[in-house]
Amino acid sequence: GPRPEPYQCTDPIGCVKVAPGEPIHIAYALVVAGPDETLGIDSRNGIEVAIAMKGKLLGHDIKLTGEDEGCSAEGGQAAGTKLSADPTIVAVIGTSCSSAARVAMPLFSQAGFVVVSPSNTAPDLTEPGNPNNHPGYLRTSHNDKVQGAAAAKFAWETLGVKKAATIHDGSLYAQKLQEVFAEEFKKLGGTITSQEAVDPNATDFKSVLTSIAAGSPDFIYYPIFVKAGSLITRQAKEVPGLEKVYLMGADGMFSPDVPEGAGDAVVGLFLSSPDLAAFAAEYNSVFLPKYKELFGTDPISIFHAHAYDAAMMIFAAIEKVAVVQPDGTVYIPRQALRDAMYATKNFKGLTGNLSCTPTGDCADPKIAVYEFKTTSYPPERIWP
Amino acid sequence: MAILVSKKVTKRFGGLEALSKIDLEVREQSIHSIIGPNGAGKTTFFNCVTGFYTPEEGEILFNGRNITGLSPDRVTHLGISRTYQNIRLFKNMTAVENILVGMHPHLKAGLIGSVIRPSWVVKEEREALEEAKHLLRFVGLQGRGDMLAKNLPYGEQRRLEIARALASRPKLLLLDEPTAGMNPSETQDMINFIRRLRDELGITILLIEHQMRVVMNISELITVLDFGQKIAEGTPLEIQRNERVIEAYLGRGAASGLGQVHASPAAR
Amino acid sequence: MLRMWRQRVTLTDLVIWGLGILILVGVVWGSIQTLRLGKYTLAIWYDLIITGLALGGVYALIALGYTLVYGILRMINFAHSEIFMSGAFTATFAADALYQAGWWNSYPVLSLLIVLLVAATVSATIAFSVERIAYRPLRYAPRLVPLITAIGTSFFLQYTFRGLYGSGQKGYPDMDIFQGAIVFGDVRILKTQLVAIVGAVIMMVILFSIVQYTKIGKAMRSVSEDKETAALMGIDVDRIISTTFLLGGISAGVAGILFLILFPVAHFFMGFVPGLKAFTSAVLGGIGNVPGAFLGGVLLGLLESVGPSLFLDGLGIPAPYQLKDAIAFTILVFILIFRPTGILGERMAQTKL
Amino acid sequence: MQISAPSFSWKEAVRVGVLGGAIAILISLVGMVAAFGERYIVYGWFSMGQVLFLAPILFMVSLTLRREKASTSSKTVLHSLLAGAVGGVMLAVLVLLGQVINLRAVLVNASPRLYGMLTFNQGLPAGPFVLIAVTALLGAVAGAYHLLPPRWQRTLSQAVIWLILTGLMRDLIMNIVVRWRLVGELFKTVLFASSGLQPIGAIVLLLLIGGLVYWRSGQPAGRGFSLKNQPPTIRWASIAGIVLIFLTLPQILGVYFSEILDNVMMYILMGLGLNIVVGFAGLLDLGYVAFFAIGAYTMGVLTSPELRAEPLTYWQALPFALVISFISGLILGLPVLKLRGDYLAIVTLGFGEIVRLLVLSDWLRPWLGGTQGIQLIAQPRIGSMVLNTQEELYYLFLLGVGIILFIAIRLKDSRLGRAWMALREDEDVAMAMGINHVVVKLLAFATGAVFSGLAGTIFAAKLTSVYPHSMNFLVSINVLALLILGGMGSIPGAFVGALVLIGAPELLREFAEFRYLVYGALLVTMMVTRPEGLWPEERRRLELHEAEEELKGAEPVPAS
Amino acid sequence: MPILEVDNIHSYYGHIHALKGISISVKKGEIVTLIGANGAGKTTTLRTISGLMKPRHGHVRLEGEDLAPYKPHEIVYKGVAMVPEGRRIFTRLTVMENLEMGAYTRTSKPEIEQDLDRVFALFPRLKERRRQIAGTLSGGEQQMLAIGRALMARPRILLMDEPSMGLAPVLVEAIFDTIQQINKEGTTILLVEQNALMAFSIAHRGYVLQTGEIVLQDNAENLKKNPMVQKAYLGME
Ligand SMILES: Nc1ncnc2c1ncn2[C@@H]1O[C@H](COP(=O)(O)OP(=O)(O)OP(=O)(O)O)[C@@H](O)[C@H]1O
Ligand SMILES: Nc1ncnc2c1ncn2[C@@H]1O[C@H](COP(=O)(O)OP(=O)(O)OP(=O)(O)O)[C@@H](O)[C@H]1O
Ligand SMILES: [Mg+2]
Ligand SMILES: [Mg+2]
Repeated sequence: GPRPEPYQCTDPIGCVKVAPGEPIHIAYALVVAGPDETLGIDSRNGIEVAIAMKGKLLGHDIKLTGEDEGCSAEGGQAAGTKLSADPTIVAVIGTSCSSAARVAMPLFSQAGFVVVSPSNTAPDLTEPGNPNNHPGYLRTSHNDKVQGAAAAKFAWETLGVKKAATIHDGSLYAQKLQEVFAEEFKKLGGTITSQEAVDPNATDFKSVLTSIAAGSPDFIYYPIFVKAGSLITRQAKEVPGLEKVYLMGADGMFSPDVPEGAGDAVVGLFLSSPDLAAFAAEYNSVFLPKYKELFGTDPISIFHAHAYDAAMMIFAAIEKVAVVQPDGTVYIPRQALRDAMYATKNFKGLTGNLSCTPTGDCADPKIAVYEFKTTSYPPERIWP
Repeated sequence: MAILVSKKVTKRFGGLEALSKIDLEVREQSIHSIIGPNGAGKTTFFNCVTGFYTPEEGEILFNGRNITGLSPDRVTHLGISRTYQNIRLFKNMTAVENILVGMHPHLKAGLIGSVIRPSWVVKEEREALEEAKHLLRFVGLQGRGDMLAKNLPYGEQRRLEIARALASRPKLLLLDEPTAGMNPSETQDMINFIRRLRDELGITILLIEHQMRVVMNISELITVLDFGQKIAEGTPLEIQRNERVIEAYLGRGAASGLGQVHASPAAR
Repeated sequence: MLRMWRQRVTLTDLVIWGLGILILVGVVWGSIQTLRLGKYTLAIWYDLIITGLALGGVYALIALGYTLVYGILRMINFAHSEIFMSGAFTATFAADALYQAGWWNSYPVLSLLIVLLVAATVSATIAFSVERIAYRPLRYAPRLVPLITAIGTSFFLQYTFRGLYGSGQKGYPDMDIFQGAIVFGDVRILKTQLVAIVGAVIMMVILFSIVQYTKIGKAMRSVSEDKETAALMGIDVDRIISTTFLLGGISAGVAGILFLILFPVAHFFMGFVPGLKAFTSAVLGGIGNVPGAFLGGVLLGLLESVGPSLFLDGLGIPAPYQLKDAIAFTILVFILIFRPTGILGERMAQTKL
Repeated sequence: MQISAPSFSWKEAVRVGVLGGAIAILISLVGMVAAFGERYIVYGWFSMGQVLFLAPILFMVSLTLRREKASTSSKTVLHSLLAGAVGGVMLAVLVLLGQVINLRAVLVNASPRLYGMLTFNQGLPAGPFVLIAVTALLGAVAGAYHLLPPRWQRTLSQAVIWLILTGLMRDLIMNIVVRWRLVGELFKTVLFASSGLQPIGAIVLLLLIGGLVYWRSGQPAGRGFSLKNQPPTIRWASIAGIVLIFLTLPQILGVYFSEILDNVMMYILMGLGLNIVVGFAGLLDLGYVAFFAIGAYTMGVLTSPELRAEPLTYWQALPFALVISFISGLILGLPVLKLRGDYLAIVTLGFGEIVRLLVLSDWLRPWLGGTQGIQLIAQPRIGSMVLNTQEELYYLFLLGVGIILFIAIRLKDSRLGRAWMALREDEDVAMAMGINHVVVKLLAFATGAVFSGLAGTIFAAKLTSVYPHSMNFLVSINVLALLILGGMGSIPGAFVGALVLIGAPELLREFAEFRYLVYGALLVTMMVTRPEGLWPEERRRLELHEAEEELKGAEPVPAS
Repeated sequence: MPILEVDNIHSYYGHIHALKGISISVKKGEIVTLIGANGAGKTTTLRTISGLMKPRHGHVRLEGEDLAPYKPHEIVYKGVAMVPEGRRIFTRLTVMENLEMGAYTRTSKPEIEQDLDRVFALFPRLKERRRQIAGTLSGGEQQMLAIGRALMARPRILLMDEPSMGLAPVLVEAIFDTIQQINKEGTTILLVEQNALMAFSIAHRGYVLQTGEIVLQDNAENLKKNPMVQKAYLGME
């Protein structure tokens, strides 16, 4: 037959060529080892679910490799250096932690990758003009500003509380969220009785809660992660003076492990999270069973759905921009892929209706608040 | 002239008075022995002199200077050096290194000097090494210098300990049972050796010993302690005849046996 | 007398004492400020103290394991925290099974015994094997070498359990008999807390009696000092050491259960922080000393619980509980300055010369 | 008296099989087998996952065989076959058990995927039998292998080990060779598949390495090459060669390996420092990360425009950082002067935690950045060039290591070094030798602190940011572990230890979440097999040989 | 048949060949002494007998039974006790507990009590200091404790490594009296001594060790008269 015209790559930052029989290579840079590993492993599981559900992409297998980023700057650098040396990688899902992203992103960006983070929340990463904002970076997780403000609004308007206390765990995520919350809450006219911090690996929070109780707040906001979050939820009920106080976390605690760890005390706990209303059905009926089938457990942390969405967004964008040759060879122009990613509109994800801003914030800006009415997961959506 | 004077030194451990009001004078260039039953407080006295223990009462003068309560390193700097009843060498260092550590007080290189190693440090190190080898030869350990101290046989460890003590160029050397675990012939060597220390190096020696052939042979003066008290003091002959000492310490047999040793040709 | 004192006291002593006094002044000043502010009512102080005691009880229990092993091998068994974790983690599965079967609240005592048995067996077995594989071959190696194998073992155990059970957390079912609180006037103590404190005391007394008064205990102390000579007495050194590890393992298992009663979640990393704290407690009390471990644990628990509120709050330091470990360690330094071998440590540092 | 080695009996075979099977089950249930199911060694043929569950059985069998004395050949093969089969049966039981009860409720990795892996995807009735057959066969092979002459044994084992390593390290090797176009293409098309080796490549490799080993083992045993025995020209040439290699290393290896090298060197820096504190002076320091943090944070505070209106440059800030590290060494040293052994360990550990907690705290956030860390830290400039890539920073590390190495070597054989060692051996006696333990100990702490602080400054510059999370306990543990692994008190040991403990795990990044598991197991294995360390400290010979001549004439009981 | 037979043993410390073919035999009821210079290998011999070191070649037999398969603590159960060189008492235990440890292999309470009385009769000083932590005893007191502790095992054969080291002359006499007394009561004794004169005065037979080899063996009387022994070990010229 007639020989096909060899594809000429005109993309300013190059193309990835995937020969027939070769897989399309996606990488992850998540924290998958060490004390913070549940965060990253859960996200990676989310990606694997996406790959399993997708099957083949443009007739090619999808290959997932990756690196531990250790939830630290140095880990980010190691992972960034290693991955950016591999030209077959099309896109990276990661990082788990903002500190790693700040160091790894310049390397990824330089290598021409598309990077989608399921869990970075630090505002600077997508702030236009900020030195930490790099081309190719997107995220399906929330910018802290959105969620913290929403929580403040909910507390002030819906619950009508006047005095609030916050707790963070020393992570960038929690520290920023509670800071935004506190600012917003004060702006609305509320009082912050105390802003405490705890060690995420500690188990006894009764003393800190007792000390918080001394300021007699009506509301405690602790946008932290599952382990400490569930223990705080539980122990707050045991501290005199806090029995009636409203408790609220953020999407960092949106996990079945929270009722597992908190027991009956979880009833009444509020969580802010992206509005799952439209998609929760699919999450429960399709995603969770697949997850359980593949990994034998329920999700162990919270950003699996974000990672799933990140992967699916990438697949969709690849399908959109890839040039498929008659022999099955696929060319993926890198800049075009980036553009396609940034142009994502109304993508139906598990975490909402995703549309990306030009600087890469793709999360659904609608925040909802959920409440555990019983000890069963997931909680009920009650606001707005 | 007395090089070491102790005035009413008292040391207590809980209820036990290990030393009570000990008065002692060690004459310069003499060999002075302390004997006494086990637990009499001899080692405790050494520990008080060298600064390991601070006596509750009394004072200790060295060359007229009050050294009561000085820390051990300062006492050493003043010129007192010692050996231990249970050998305490730096086990994982070689023999030469043990001696070099002993020279610590009169070497000068500090942190900067050690790193930059100017010519005076190089010279100092070279001379120290020479002196160490000399000391090894002096105690009969030539050729053993690069062995780890812990691998030396017992007797050689004893001698190495003395060499290490000598390395600090002491004016007063305290020997705590230097011949323990030696057979009579080795003991004889040690006797000669101690004499040489005094005669050739001019070091004053304060000695704790249980072997009477050593004590009676070389001491100019003997102090006897019992239950922390000084019960007698005098020349070897006086002590041998002292009823109280015989009773508490020498025992009848040994006292008579002593004559035998004296009569032996080894004694001078 | 005065002159003697002057000769003995060096510049460094002065600096160290100065440091001690500085810490003391900081602590006292902070406390005064806090108390003057009056933010905390008496009831709150009681609460903090009780919380501290319960937490301290758990620390103390884990610390006992450290101290036992230290006492005999003069080594810090870094893997002990993982032995604690293994018992606790396994217990959650047993407890869950019992809960599913409906026994948990209908036969609470029996269930508790079963869970205790499971936890103690698992942790004792692991403790025993760890000694056999990672420590015994190194019995005559330099002191720091087994420390490193202990660290290696610790990683290995952590990640083995992670691999086996997954890295999520596992809840431990509440038991009805431990629900609720006992109130004496202003003092309110949760039953779970009471169980932790009493459990720790009982365990401490048992272990202390074993070490101090039984033949095995004396053999343990002999072995600790001089293995060769102990063997010359007819003591089977290997067996005594294994026994010690078994005891340590059992106490870790019990600690695991008490821990779960207080903080009912288990995960593979749960051993690390309590382990570190317990190790600190053991040292604080005088490592190698059983009552010392207990005292150290309780003191540390109290410091962590009461310290930040008492010392820092009044000084206007934000988020004082973030610094609770810093306080604990500062006080530790303070105590060790004046008692270099811990509160109840042997004053035998003066070895015979 | 010889204790006869237990001969390999039926009972022993079963015991070995059970043990091997148990290890294989553990590895399977921990999740490694399934996770590496797609990591091919030889593409389409066998994967790392299979190696992981077959190797323990094979290993146990051959380990026992090696200890065995006399036995007839057929019996050996038969016994090892049995041992292998027993191991296989244990795994098969696991598979079958998994069909009957839901093991997964407790053991998350008992997945259908694992069962598939274990049964070579042969489905249920056949699978377990295939498994047992394979393990039995492997056992028999191990037995037969044992009967081979040593030369063939070596050939076979080395070829297989290298095959597995090459297959496993595919990505790393490609990472280096892609930059040499031709070789890269060749490797990519002939040797490697998209995962692991091409079957043809594997056969070629097997023959190549096998042949090489076979040929080498036929050569007369070459004497070890020692620099000391060479004439000066060769000696200098070799040293120059080594220096040259060190200088060009980043160019040869590329950016990723430079990153690894940078990390290794950073740990060497800290290792040399801690070696002074722990190795020389015997002061067990578990909070060594504190000084690293102090160095890094001083650099951050002084050079980041986030915290200062007029930030300093790297070189301007460096002396401050070092001086502050030195002072903090003294500050830690003072209160712990009287403490010994493990009391010291816990206080230093506490010091490390205090420093971490302080930099993390909200209290000091206005000055130290708190959780958010410090960013935009200056990188060193030389002239107009900014050292900012991993390759360039390598030279900064190299310079640092060079200087520190010189200092460490000089200190070791000095008056101060001896004083440290004396203190380590016996503190009371050292004092009685006139050593001022206060000064000497403080110097040890402070010198160690400076080395670590230096490492911290380069670390900060390398990342241009510091976070409290980087300053955790694990760093201290790592440094201590590398020292002891290398050989306590030994300077070359610090290099070897860092290479093995920091470098090798970087290469094992493949193992991702199993990294710590493997790390822990290796740490135990290495220490148990070589407790003195990989490169133990050697005592310098000072008296030299002249004296040994004298000794020959000396009496066994030398009299003075 | 000798109760204890050491048959051509070779022992090593790493590469150091410390014993080069030592053979000793001790008959029931004897006191046999081992003398030799520092480093001759006396201690090594005793350590090899008690199982603390395993010989690379040769055998140690107790009443004909080879001790090779036994661990040190099992050898104690067979009736071999040792007073180790340098005392090696348990410094953190009390005097009383040290003595109890000596009787670790024994079960009969009254017998232990009886032996305790015997030890206290022998060393009244120990009785005074029953409750004291052993580490704070003086050197000599520690030596008494070490001997007392070994006696508490009521051994059939007692190995003593320089029991008179560091003791006051009165005590040395007493110790040697005690040794004889113990022996008369039926305990066989293998005694390593530096105080050769004293040793010969109570021993039946003796061996002379030099750099890991036996160079002389004879009955005590003859050894005492041997010129070589006189010169090297008795300090006579
Ligand atoms: N650190 C201490 N704590 C308590 N008691 C002690 C201490 N050191 C020594 N003693 C006691 O003080 C007394 C004197 O002991 P010292 O060691 O000085 O005796 P000595 O004369 O050297 O005896 P020996 O000749 O046996 O060595 C002894 O009874 C001993 O038990
Ligand atoms: N732990 C050891 N390591 C290496 N060599 C040793 C060790 N112990 C003893 N030796 C060597 O073995 C030889 C015999 O030593 P041993 O202790 O048996 O002598 P000894 O006759 O008991 O001497 P002493 O009278 O000094 O006690 C000596 O050369 C000694 O250096
Ligand atoms: Mg004494
Ligand atoms: Mg000896």
